[in-house]
Amino acid sequence: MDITKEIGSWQEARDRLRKWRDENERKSEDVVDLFISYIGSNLSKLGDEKWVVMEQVAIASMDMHNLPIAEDLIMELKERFPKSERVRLLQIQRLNLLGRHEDAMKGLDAMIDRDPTNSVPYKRKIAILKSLGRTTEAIKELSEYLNRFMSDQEAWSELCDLYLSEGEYNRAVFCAEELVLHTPHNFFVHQRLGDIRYTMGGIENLKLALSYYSQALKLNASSMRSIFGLFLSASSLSTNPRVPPADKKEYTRVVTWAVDQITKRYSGTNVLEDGKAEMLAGVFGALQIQG
Amino acid sequence: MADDLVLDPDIRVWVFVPIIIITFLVGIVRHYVSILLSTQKKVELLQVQDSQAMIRARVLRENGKYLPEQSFLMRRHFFNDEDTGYFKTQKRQAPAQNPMSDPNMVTEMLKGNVTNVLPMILIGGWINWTFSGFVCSKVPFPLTLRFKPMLQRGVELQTLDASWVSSASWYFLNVFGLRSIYTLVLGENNAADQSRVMQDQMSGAAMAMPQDPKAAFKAEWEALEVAKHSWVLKNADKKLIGAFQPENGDAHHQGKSQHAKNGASSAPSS
Amino acid sequence: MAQTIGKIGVLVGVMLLCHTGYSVSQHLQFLRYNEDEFTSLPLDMVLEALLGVALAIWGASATKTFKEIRAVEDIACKSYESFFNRPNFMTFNHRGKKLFGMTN
Amino acid sequence: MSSTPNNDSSVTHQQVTFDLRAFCKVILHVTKYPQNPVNGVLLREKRKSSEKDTGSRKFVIQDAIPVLHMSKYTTPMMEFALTQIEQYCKGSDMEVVGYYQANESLKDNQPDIVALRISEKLAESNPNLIVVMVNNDQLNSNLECAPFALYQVIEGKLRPKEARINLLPDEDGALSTVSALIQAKSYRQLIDFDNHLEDISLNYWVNPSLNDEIEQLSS
Repeated sequence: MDITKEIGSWQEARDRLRKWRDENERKSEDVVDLFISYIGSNLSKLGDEKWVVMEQVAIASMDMHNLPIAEDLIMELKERFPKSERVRLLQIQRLNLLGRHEDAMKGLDAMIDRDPTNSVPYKRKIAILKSLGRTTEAIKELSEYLNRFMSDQEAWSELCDLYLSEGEYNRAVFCAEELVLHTPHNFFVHQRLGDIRYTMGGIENLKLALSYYSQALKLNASSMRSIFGLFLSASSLSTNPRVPPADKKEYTRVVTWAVDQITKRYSGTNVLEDGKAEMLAGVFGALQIQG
Repeated sequence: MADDLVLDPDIRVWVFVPIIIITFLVGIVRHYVSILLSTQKKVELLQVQDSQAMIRARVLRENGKYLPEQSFLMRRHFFNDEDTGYFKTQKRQAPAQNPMSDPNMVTEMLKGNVTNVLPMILIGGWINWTFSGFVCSKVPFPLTLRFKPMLQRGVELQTLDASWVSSASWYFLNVFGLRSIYTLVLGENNAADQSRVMQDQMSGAAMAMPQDPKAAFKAEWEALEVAKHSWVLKNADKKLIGAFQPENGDAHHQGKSQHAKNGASSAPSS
Repeated sequence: MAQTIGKIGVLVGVMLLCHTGYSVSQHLQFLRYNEDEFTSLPLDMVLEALLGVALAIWGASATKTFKEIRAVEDIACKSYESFFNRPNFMTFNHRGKKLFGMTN
Repeated sequence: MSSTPNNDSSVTHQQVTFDLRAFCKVILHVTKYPQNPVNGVLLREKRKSSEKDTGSRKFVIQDAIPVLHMSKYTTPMMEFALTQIEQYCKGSDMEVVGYYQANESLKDNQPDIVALRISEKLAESNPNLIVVMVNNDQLNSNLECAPFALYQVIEGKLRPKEARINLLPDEDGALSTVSALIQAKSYRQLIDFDNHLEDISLNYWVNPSLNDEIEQLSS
């Protein structure tokens, strides 16, 4: 599982880093490990990609609280791009790391003054509020931010999580729906909306959850989370006394289908080999009775 | 029609090849000059806000079908309500009519001229002057007379076959033809530009600014007003089962043995 | 292995095409010297050109790995974590400080 | 050594003992996802009905099942995991006796609404459920004590529970083993329910390869 053993050369390491950059992975530990084992000594071979890699590693090493590496990299970037706002952001992140949140806030405010259309400093400010545990303030700021930058998906997603942590499900749903609007082909957003609707409970919400899980499954048939969600919402609908019997029949069909699918998935693997096949059956039984 | 014209090999060495080299090098210099001169386009916060609002309204129109009706109406209300709607309350000025009154615009135009038109005129004039009157190449296929003004600029000979190319025309052919070579040499805007990306900030803002926000808002308002909502996920679960049915046919039997065990558990609920 | 074969395919295909081009121009020249009318290309040249095109296309498609045309497939292989990763809202105030920290 | 008030119905355990395996899994889960909130459940072997015990019986936690590190605030995945775990316990004579959670933020070590909701649900079947909050602050790659704070569900609230935390086989042994595991990056082998969802062939309830590793290091 060790990433440095999995990868054999600096070219591979570079490709891996590039892939993670493109796919928006955090994986800070692996990034730092790769940097130490392969990239660090070969930085000059990266050509112009070098600077982006350095930024990536700087962030990852700050995430891993590996200050020496981060400081070296930021220093070098600073020398090369003395006026860059991106490097400025890195420096501010370093301040955060050192716990100098006030200074960081000031730096971000200055950046906003310089260019109010740059969305990043706003978001970083909100992140600082969040990390200090001032969630309500963060929510307020983020809503204000979203009044201006209405199609910032990252911010909608963040606001959704903040509302969830406050237990404000209706508002969280709103944010999750916003994500569905922006990327309807992404099954994650459907599944997440289904999760929230399921958590809220109640017949109407369960029905919606069922629909969104179905859509998620249609987009990606291999998503286990969606199929579990589909099963859970359908089975609690099918056992809900207030659901009319005709509908119940429909939901039971969905349940049967989901059970089939899940069983099929599990029988394709060998985790359940040693006498644990009943475990799954038991799971379905238990869930349906309680639902 | 036999070949009636033979070119001096010196024309190849001293006219044909130099023109290629000159145009190529000038192109590269121009590329770097334009990088030097380019400035980050300043955008106003309000513009960013407008463009993002437009995007959001558009996705609502296009993908609103994935939301339950209530949610759709709520959002439309946010944009379109007579009293409180976003498109109604946000008043925007119509843009300035005369672009010349905006000094930024003037410098932008000037820069465009300096990097594009000026070298064309200068180098073109110089080439015309230095290499005028040469016939320097021949295209390997016959052409009609209509091509004469295009390929034989600077050589006005009535009798010359249309497939001969004059030096001035050869220069223009190069200017336009070398573009793909530039992207090959200079890199499309990946490697060579990455350090530049680092230099400036990453702007999360969408760059497609509506030129005239007032008109754009009105258009979007209308589009949204007539947008019909139809909830496409209404029968998503049934469709899902239905859609999977054929493929699932044999799996169903396979799973039977296992299913039999949990059949007892799933059956009572029906 | 398939990659090398593909590359050879492209090479041979392109060479065939070049050769066809050359043959055609030779053929035309020949016609011109004999002052014959051009009617159609000889069959072998046409076949050679088609074969060259086919080889080059096959070879090019064998060397490259292709991206799924449906955006969904692209997302399906992304991890759940990456969907929830929001770099601009990242905070460092987490356990990593204590566990891996080199700052304290 | 005082016991919590209102405990006449529930049995107090003055000592909570973590077996090496349980302890290691909790710490490694927390280490594997330093940026995320994580949670999971704690197990012990079912006591035979014959040895009807009293409150003085040692409370030994034998194993832990790591569950989530993503989407902590929505319930469906947790619900499914808990049911699956319940079935696993039935099959292998174990019972769920505890719940552990570590919050995202370093300073925030209080149980939150999620901890309450899940532990309330678990307490339905086991009123003596203990809730372990991992103290992010006390974590270290070289642990000096078990970084846990114990809570108990009392009247719909999570109240701190005063009890000594014991580690097996002995305090130093357990701490040094877990530190060695962290240094050897063994946490990469740990599988939780979220990993299981990505690839259902991974076994999160037993974690066989991690168990082997723990075995190797401790012997």
